[in-house]
Amino acid sequence: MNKQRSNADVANKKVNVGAILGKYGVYIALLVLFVALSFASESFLTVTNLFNILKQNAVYGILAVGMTFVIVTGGIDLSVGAIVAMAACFAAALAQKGTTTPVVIAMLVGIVAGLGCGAFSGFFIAYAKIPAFIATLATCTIARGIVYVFTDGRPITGVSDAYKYIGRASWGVVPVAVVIYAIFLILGTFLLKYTKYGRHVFAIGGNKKAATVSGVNVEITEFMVYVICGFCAAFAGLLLSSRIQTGQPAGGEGYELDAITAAVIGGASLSGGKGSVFGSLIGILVVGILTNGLDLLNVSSYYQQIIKGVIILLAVLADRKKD
Amino acid sequence: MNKQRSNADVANKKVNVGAILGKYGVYIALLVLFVALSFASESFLTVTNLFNILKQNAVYGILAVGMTFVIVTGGIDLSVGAIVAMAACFAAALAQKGTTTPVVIAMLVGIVAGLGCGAFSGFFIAYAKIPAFIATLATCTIARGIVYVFTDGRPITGVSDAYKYIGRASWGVVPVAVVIYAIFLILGTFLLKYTKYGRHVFAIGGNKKAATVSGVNVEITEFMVYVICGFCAAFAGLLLSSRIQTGQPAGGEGYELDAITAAVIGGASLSGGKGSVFGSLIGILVVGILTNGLDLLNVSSYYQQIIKGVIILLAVLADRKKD
Amino acid sequence: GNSSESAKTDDTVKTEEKTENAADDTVEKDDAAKDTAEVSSDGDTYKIAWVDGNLANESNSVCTAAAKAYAESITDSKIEFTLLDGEGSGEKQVDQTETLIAQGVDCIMMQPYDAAACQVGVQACIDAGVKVLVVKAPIEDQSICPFIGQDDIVAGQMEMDWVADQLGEKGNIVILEGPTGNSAALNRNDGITKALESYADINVLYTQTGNWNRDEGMSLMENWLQTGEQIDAVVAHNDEMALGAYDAIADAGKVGEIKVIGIDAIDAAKESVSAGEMDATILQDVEGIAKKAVDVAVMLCKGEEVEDTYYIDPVLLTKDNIADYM
Amino acid sequence: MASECILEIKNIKKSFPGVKALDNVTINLKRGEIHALVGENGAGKSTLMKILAGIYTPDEGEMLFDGKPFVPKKPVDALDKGISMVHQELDLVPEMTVEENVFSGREKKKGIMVDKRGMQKRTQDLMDELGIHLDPKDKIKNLSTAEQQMVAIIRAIAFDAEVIIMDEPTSAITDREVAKLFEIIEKLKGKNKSIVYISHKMDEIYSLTDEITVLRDGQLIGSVHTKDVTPDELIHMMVGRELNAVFIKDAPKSATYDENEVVLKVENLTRANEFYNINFEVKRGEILGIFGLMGAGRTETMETIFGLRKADSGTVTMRGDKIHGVKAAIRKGIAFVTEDRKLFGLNLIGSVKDNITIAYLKQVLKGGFLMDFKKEKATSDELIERLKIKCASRDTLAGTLSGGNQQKIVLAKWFMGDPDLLIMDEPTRGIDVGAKAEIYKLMDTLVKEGKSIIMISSETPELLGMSDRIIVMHEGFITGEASKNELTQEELMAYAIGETEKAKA
Ligand SMILES: Nc1ncnc2c1ncn2[C@@H]1O[C@H](COP(=O)(O)OP(=O)(O)OP(=O)(O)O)[C@@H](O)[C@H]1O
Ligand SMILES: Nc1ncnc2c1ncn2[C@@H]1O[C@H](COP(=O)(O)OP(=O)(O)OP(=O)(O)O)[C@@H](O)[C@H]1O
Ligand SMILES: [Mg+2]
Ligand SMILES: [Mg+2]
Repeated sequence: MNKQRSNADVANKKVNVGAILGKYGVYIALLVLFVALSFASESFLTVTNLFNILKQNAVYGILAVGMTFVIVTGGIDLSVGAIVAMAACFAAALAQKGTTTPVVIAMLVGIVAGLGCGAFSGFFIAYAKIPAFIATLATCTIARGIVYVFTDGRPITGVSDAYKYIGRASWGVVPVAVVIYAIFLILGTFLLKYTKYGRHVFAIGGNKKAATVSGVNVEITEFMVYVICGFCAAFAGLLLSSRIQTGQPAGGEGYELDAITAAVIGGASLSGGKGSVFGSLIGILVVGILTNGLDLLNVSSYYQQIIKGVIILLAVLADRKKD
Repeated sequence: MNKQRSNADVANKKVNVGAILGKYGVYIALLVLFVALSFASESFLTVTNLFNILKQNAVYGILAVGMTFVIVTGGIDLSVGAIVAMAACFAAALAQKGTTTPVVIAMLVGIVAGLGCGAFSGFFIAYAKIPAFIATLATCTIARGIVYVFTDGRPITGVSDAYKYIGRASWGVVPVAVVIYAIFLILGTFLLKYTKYGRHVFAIGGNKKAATVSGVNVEITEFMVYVICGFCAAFAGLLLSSRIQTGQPAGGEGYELDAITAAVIGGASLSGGKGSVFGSLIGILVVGILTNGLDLLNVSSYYQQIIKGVIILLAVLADRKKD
Repeated sequence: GNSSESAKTDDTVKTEEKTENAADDTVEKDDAAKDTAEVSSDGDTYKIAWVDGNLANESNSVCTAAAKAYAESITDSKIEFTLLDGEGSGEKQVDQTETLIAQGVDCIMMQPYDAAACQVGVQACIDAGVKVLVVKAPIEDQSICPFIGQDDIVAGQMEMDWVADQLGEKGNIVILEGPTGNSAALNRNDGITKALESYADINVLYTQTGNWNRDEGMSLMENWLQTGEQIDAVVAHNDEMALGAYDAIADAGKVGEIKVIGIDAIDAAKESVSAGEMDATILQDVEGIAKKAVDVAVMLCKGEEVEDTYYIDPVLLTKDNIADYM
Repeated sequence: MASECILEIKNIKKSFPGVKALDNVTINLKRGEIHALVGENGAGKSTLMKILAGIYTPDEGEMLFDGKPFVPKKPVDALDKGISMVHQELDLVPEMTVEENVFSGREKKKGIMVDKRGMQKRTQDLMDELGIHLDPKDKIKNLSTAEQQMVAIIRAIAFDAEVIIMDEPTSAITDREVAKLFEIIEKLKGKNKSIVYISHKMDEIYSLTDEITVLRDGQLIGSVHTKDVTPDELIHMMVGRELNAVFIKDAPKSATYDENEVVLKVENLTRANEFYNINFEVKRGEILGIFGLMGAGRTETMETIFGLRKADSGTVTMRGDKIHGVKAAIRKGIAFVTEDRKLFGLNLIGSVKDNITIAYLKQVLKGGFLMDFKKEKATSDELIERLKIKCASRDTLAGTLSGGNQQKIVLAKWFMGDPDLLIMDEPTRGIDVGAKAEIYKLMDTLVKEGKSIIMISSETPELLGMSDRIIVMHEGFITGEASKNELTQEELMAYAIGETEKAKA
């Protein structure tokens, strides 16, 4: 019901406040958080720390970009954590010190693995009409199993120095990882907002049947969304493994929840048809800044959990005057 | 689109097979699994082992009963794992050897904690209109944080002998835990299928707006669903802690996914309006029997994951000719 | 997540007491052993099963692989070796134990993910007359069956003592903890805490869980480093987190200013120590543990007398002795 | 004693962000009265009724029920007072059965269980009374739009309501059901119940109602006795200007009509249980009408032609090319205005603009995949203007528009493509008198440009007025075909109920 209009010449003022809160709730929450932490901890508001936050969250951020596409179609992808591990392990295994395989090839193999997983989920969801939850959960277990078989449960170390570049290098104060994340944000926004494909993604998320009738190729659109998400997850995996110079078979566990949370805090609706790539950045920042701040304030991890739960609730609460 | 009429006098046989598969897919999958495992492993088809499977899955089963209610409304509850831990730790702390607190009181405290968590989520979802995913995720982190603070991260052991009853005792060959699970199944089915409340649960899951308009109290119905789920989770927590005679602060992690998977394999739709308590039993059995069988066949856990993923996909595939 | 989860609840003195207490039970156990031996073994075939806490853990995966290889290499009796994975859940391990009992194995080697839950699994074995032993980390009340493994409290103490020694018993440290509620993490932490009691001038600036993960260890260290506070050493509950912390230190250009120590002596950590990066790690001889465990299991199957506790001592590895362990 | 007026609505105001939906509206509803509420699309009729039903709360104003203040906060409050409503947008639960929907929220109990059998029986009785043949155990999702509308009507009359609000209850059903419905309404009136009846169909208003209230742009224009006002006067009150209400096509056949140029050819199309052996052709410049009773299979046939359903056998050829699949159909120049706008027509959480352009995005692209926002805005603004869609802006969410305006979006979407063949299934559902004329004019323009139209309609005047030729379907078979001058309303009906077929046999 009470959906609000964006360009309203609002009649009474009470509604106005509500509308602003509704529209900018998360941003306001983010701002409050930011200011509060700047006062609470001296170390928070420094250039290093801010880039630090971005760098540490680039992996989640890239996942959230892909996840946003999936969520806008009304889907969900629980396999991204496993894809992270798969891409990381495959690439790390190929990018060993002393081998002749160029790092780029190793990374490409990781990416292809991610695309493959995404296509696998996408096929079952778009063509076999299996609920996304189940299909991606299955992809998750299968991918994780394959990684364990491949690595025999042991981390893959000994990667070449070149492999460390994307995760560890910096251009001046700006970490390469942050630049990569920025590229994902820009490309993601572009694809979702400015292209025909993006329109189709929103259309099938809003009403799949109506989209079909309007001639949208629902199957391909839906399929591609999981491929995109798989791509992002694989790239996130490369970044992660480059950062820690290891392919961790158990890595990335639970990252799906972080990515989904970021997208939803950023305004995406799990019932589809709503969401933005930029919003996912806001979601990432809310959680990332909070974690960083609480770490700097040396809050025990027990209490951190309680505080994080409450703040996420408040951030979304401020945002959800609408539905 | 291609909706099939249930009462169609189907003209051609091909459709008929599809319809049967569609209607009984999971059951057939379960049967196939059962027969295959009976042949593959001698130890599988014994009374002890079958009760064993039920007993081991009673905890997940009870969670899935509660989860079914939530899913039928179109919601999701990610906090059940944390509630399991909370109820377990609170009750175990009170039911220490040598204290005078009766075990029943200790368990009641655990249950109340679960109801509280459910009410907390329910409030934010039903009244503050926060997406269930976020609200229950927040409840999850908060509850888990509280449990860690309460236990200081250490398991609570030394529970009295009486506390062990529900989780470990047997009536003849029938474990008490299985009887309890059966009671949950019966009560759950009754509530969901034969009462006014159950109808309202389906109504709000099927079309919330229509339900509101026809006078269903959407808020209370939705609120109560999380309370029910919290209740089930708390009870599952008691059963778990009684079974392992410990309150584990980190216990129950990831159980929400198992519960959701069971409900969905059993035919519940995450977009709401569909699902049954009995179906969740089927889901529990598919996963439980599979795990048990693979363990008996001594399949390496890495390959188990791959196989499980594939089988879950096939089970649901057989079931989803419809949507 | 990665680390070994070996632990022992009590210190050595207590264990000796237990040994005596447990003596009475031995007779009973032997009877049970004979019963099962009669039922299940035709000739010299023994079904032994390893119930692992979490095979996604490197140390465990190495340990079980060693156990399996060793069991297969035994020739004087035929061993059927089953390996199950609790996937990081004590309850699952209990389930699996029950399944194994139903299947009629001769001996179960329990590698507990959590001490309390696995207590129940071990008890179930004893109740059903199945031989059982515990590997790597003890269960809650370890007096009821034999234990083969390392003492995590000692490991924690050893790492803290070494750091204190390096710092001249004074300075600021940060601690990277294992996952909340994990037995190994709890025991290592207890060891560290106990050691710290004797160093009044060592100040714990930050302590936070890195969940055994290298990236979480790195992120935490990055955060702490850029506060500008003086940090003299990182004491990590495992090597992965220590390696992550080292990377953060390297990125911050502070190599050499901060001591880094971990536990487990995983390959990457050994390499790091030998390359002069990380300062030290503590070796858990998981392969030794694995072999010992299989030996004891076979002895139990044969109804032979076994000891209550077999400790494989942790070894401190630094640049000085690392070469011997590569 | 009870007051003469069961309901008094006084000075109600209601604003939505950007729109003043109701401004100072006052209406009195007497006992035993059938009160029409009329006005253009977006005039505020549904909003006012939703306020009565407790779905919206008014910004200002008061209501009296039976002389006592009535402040419904939730739908239950209104239902408890005995106010029930047939909603314009069919609000049923698709996964639930007819009986479950009828009794939703007001389930009968037997002990602590629901009295399923009792409710099924009551549902069956009501359906018998209305002359519809459904099983109370049928799921709503398996029913046609018309059948769903009947269920919604049953739900409103199933309980002994004092006031029944019917918001365009006949928009999807055929004359036969309308007649049944009117009988029931009269019966209710006889029991001194009051009815608020919203409709855009003049004949219904005149044959049924006692009193008419007219709204325009949220303002009350006035209340009059039905017998005191002529249709022209009434239309004038609604639109505020003179209007040639009934659009008459200039010529029987458009100048571009070419009998020899077949645009669409359907041969032996069959889908078991839905329709059999459908054969017909659509010529260039022709408007082909399709008539039939509820459940005759018209919608299914068209959905199959458009590629939404797969035929068991038979072929569909468009200008000589076989088509299968929606995309191919659209590429070949076919467009399809669906019957159920909410389910198949619109993305309710998308903007008006997004909804209009989705089917022909390629027209507003640059470089093949990049959105040309400027062009998109211009195109959608032009269509909003052409169809007079009442919305605050092109960025308004489609779901917040009035029913008739939502229907116009669906039309706009397909007009944008300038299709060669436009299939329209109940195209004027919920559209007001003035806008109807506009739409007829647009259809006329299309055929004049040499395009063709298939029009399904249950409104005989519209069908007879617009079509060049009419096909009649009965239970999945084509039972008659004639050019429109050869047909009377009665003959049409005779074909539709299958009598002629029997005669032939
Ligand atoms: N929930 C809402 N949010 C915003 N605007 C709304 C909402 N509901 C209605 N409106 C606006 O209020 C006005 C009146 O709409 P209403 O549905 O009452 O019209 P109506 O008279 O029923 O028209 P129709 O004949 O097309 O059904 C319209 O401009 C509509 O866009
Ligand atoms: N989605 C569906 N699934 C199953 N059966 C359906 C479905 N839609 C319609 N039907 C059934 O098919 C038959 C034909 O319906 P259809 O909608 O084609 O009729 P129609 O001629 O268009 O008439 P109207 O639209 O006025 O009801 C009806 O009996 C209806 O119950
Ligand atoms: Mg209306
Ligand atoms: Mg129709």
